[in-house]
Amino acid sequence: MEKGRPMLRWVGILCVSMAVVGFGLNALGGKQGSIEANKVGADLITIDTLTKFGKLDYPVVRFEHDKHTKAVEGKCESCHTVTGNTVTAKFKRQEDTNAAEIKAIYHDNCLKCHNDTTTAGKKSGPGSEQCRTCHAGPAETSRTPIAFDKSLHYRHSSSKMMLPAPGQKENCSKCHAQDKPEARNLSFAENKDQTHEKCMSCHIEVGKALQPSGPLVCAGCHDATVRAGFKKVADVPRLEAGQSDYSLLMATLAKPSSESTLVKPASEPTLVNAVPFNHKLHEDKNENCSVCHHNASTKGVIPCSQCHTSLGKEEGAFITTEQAMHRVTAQTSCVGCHAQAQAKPECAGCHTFMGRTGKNTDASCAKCHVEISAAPELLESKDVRNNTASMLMNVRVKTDPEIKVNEIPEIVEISVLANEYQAGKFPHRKVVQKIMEGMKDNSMAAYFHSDPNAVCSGCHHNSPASVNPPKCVSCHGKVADWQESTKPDLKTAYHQQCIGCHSEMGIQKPAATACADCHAVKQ
Amino acid sequence: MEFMTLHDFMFWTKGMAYIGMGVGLVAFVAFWLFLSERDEDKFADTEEE
Amino acid sequence: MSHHTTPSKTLWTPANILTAVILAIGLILTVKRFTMGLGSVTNLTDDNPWGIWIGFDLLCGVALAAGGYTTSAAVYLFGMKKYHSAVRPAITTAFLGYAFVVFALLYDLGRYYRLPYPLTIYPGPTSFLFEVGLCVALYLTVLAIEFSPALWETLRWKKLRFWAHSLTLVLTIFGVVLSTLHQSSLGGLYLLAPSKLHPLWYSPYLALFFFISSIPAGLSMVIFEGRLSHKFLHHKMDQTHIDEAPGVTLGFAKAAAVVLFTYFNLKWIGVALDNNWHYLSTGWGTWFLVEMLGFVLLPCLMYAVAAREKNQKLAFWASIVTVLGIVLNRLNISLVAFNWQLPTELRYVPSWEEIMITVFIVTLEITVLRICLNKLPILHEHPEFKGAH
Amino acid sequence: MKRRKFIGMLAGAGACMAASTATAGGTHHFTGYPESFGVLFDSTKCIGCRKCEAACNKVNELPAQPVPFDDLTVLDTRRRTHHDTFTVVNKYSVNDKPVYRKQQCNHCLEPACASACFVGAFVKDKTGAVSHDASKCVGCRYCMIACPFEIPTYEYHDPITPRVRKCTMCQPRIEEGKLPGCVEECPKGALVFGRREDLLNIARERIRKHPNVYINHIYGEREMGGTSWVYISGVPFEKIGMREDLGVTAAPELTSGALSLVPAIVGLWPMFLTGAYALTKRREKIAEEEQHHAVAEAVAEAQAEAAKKTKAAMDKAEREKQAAVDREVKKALKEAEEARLKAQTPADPSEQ
Repeated sequence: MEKGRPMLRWVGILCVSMAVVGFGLNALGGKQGSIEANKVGADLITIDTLTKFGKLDYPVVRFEHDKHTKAVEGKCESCHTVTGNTVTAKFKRQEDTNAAEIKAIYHDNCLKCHNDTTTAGKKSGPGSEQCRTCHAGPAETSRTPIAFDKSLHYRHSSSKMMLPAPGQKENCSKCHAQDKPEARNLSFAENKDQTHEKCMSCHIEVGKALQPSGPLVCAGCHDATVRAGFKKVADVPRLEAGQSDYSLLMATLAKPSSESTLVKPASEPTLVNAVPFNHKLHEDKNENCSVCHHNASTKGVIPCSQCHTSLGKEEGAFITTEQAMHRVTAQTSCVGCHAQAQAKPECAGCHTFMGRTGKNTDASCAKCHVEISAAPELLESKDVRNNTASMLMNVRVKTDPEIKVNEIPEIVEISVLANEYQAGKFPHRKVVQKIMEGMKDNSMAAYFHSDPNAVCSGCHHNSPASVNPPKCVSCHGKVADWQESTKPDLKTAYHQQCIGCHSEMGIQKPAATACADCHAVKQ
Repeated sequence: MEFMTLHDFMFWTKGMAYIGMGVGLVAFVAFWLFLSERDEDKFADTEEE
Repeated sequence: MSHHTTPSKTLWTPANILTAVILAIGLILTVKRFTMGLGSVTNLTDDNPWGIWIGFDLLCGVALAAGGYTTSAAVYLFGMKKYHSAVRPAITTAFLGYAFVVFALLYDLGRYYRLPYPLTIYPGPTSFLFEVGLCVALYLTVLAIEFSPALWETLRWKKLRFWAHSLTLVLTIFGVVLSTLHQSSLGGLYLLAPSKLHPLWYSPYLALFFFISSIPAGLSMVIFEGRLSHKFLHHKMDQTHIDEAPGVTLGFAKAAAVVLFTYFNLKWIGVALDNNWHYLSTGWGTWFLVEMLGFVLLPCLMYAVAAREKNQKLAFWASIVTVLGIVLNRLNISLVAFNWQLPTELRYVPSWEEIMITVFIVTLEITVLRICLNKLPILHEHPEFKGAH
Repeated sequence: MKRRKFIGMLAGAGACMAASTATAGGTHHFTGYPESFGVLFDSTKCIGCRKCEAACNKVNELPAQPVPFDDLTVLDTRRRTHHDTFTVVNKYSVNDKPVYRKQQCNHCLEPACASACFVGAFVKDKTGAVSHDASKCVGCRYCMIACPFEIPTYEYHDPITPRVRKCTMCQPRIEEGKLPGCVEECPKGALVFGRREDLLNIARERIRKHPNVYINHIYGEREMGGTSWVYISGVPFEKIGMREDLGVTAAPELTSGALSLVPAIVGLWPMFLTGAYALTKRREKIAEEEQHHAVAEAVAEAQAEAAKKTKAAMDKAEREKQAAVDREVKKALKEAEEARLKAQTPADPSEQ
């Protein structure tokens, strides 16, 4: 057995090395967690508090809130500090002090509870050795932010649990840092934690009073399907915050002075470029003030131009007035918001095809921008401006463009390409009527399509709108030519128009691939 | 010689390299023979001993 | 090697009968493959164009035939005369190994009859496969000449025998050069498929890994075969072979230990260079560790102990583990970890016919080897040429 | 001894590490054929009508398919190219909306298949097409291993003349000034044929004009060093079965480093090995000489010893001879004396 002993020694060493490697893996590995990101309900929270203290040595924690709420029988205090009726959003602490401390707080409390539960013989979460069961990296959840729309706001403000403080008539201060709407300070909370503390504390309190109260589980607010079930108040009274119905948006004007180029003596009236704006209308059309007055929740309601100056400044993230009004990708800009509206099926048929950047022609600018004489009083008094705006708005044509039905060709036979398929019979009038119908009593559509042939140019594009536009074939060649690769050939053009429009407008029949439904197969 | 793609370039250069290798190997043997021709105890590519 | 090659009067030993059966089936399948196409016998698909005929017959075949260049280099270049008796068996197995690799290749190639194309009329120098083809062809020739003396001796063609022998040195050097190149190039083949080969196995060092691992593979085969022939062909061996055998085994064991150790370290550097650590905690990682610890580190230590304690038996077992390890590695790269992202139903599993043909080829090789060892002066010196090398 | 071999090996390894970083062209930079053609596929326009498949089948005179091309049920199963279908359209459901994706050879600017082929059967043509010459093909199927898009396919059923088959981008038609079959037949403009540069601009323009429709990525602009077919889509490409983890390294660059080592090895190994051999030889020689020397000395000593012995013997013999001579001389003298005395006595007694 002389030979055996050293052999054993070696095997021992091997085993140890294997063990070491095996142990090391837990620390090294774990990327596959993020490889398949599993989608879970609205209550799946990612605990990433430590990220603001620097690089993490483990992936962030996935935490299912509902599961834990259930485990502690809905006793918030078992995880959150509850003082009186206010609940702290943070776990077992008031504020984030430093990484080490927070880490300790989480590890000690989580693991302790898990261990206790296990020793109590109940099913429980992972212990100290299964790091990556909790540290599983970010996960995709179905959670979506809740938009506090007018209806919701009304239901809260009009709630009998929200009566104004004795001796006061307004109850804004129940939630907002203000007493009167005129204060126009919408600030509700600084951050997520504050928001949750405010909402939940109140919901709990009301709940304790055995009154119908707001949701306490994540899904209650953050699940789209649940929100869809919310009671909607049909006509919410306008929220009076001293705002004017009409306002005249103008580039900030220099005060009248000798060297001012903009304003000349009244003798020769100078024209300024202004946009009359119907504030009241937009209030109706939008969910709440914050849609346009974004950041209102923290900064209060302030004019756009305060942050978005003509040159841009830091408060406005260096977004100039021009961009703030016209950036098409922005939700809060005029053009962006109108573009959103074009995404509605009734509009998308034509507008998706036209693209979002639009045609920057004078005509399209003139839809909003008007040149008015910069009379001094206009510059001085706000009321004058507002009145001018209202006047300008009210002279605008907002009637649906009248197209005489009998002038619309009823059937257009498209035979120019007929080969393996017969000529297609295109129900032209039916299509136009369908489109018109989509724009019915929609003031925006009515205004922006007010030019009689505007609608036609949805299909008869790139040529001056007229009652009898040129034929498609006059631009689109019958045979494809790669040198014209930006311009589709005739067949492609037709199919793109018809099928594109149908799919955008969500018209199921005829299906895009049901060739014979539009043009019968030649026998 | 004009090459449009890296592949063409490699096709040519690597081909050249292979030819070079062949020549090099043969040359090396010849050179070795030349080098060790006069050694009294032949280092040459004859069998040992 | 077949297990009862004792000199039996009758040919009807179980081994021979088994061999005969396998060969018979093999021949039938051969006919099928060459008349009804690859598809008729293989499970190859458009997703998995290379099966075990490449993964095992080619990759493993070449790796395990590395004994030829390692041994001859050790003896002729590094002057380990005391291992001289190991050269001929090693060369023989290497020669047959390569011969049958090429033979197996004919089965796998769609147009086998065009095999000479790359080396003659249509060279494609950008391809590592061209590299492999060129070197294998040349090396096969080299081996043939190195092996031929055994033949000339039996035929007593003295002139040829001495001519062939006079080339020993240059052939050995060529052998090492060519082996280095095509052993590594086999790994180089997979450099082109980083998106298909699992990151743990893919590395810019692939070529280097294949070359280095081929050395212990070759040495292990020599040890392995040496021991077997010692057991079963004892009567064929002359005193020199019998006396030198232990020295060969232990010397090679030591060498193999060193190289395996290097290989083990380099593999980890490979992982480090691409920062693939996180994969180690996946299922693939476990499999990789099995290969690395169980089939590289373990045999390495076994060899080390064997060399330290002059324990031939252990060395023999180590050689088996090493050989298995090399086979595992080659199969991992060519089949297991290749196309790892494909859904299971699209992964490749060899058909029984493919396996059968592989078995057939291996059996054929062993049979030929047996005949050579029995009929040719390989395990013993030819009486008329004693000490003539 | 082994150790030296091992050192040699490390040297080789060192060389590998050094050169594996070297790029093939050095300072050379290749931008592909100028004005080469390509096709832009716009997945937002594709309606999955399989007209392109039908056209491809027709212009390439491929065998008739079991399922007719107007049967769209096949779209529900995942399909790939085969020896008798150079292009397939697959349907993917992304957020419950069908998205279609056409699959065919992407005609890489630096084709992996060409770089893999050991008979140079693949050629990147100035038209942009990557063509395969079956008359050279040996059937090793390495191209299929190499292709990151899994495009080349094989006629496994053919025992004698199996071919590698793939989309040709209709190179012959292009040379006649016609469009590729699939592009010509596409009713929806999902396929646009043109100079690759123009196509990239069209793609960028569409993305710019429809920021809400497209994701901002032109697939094939840089993937695997760029492809002649480029793609834009409304959904992330990996959601429609296009791998986004291929990287932007052109295939030849993957092997050029290692390939450039081959000559290095051919150059270095003989040097190392003959060196090793020479050292071995020298060592043996020295050993030999030492042996000779030892033997010589031993012999010399033996001789000296022998010489001494003989000398001693001779001296002894000499001495004995001398002694014998002396003895004889003395004896003779003695006798002579006695004789003289005897003669004197008789003459002296009468006189008395």
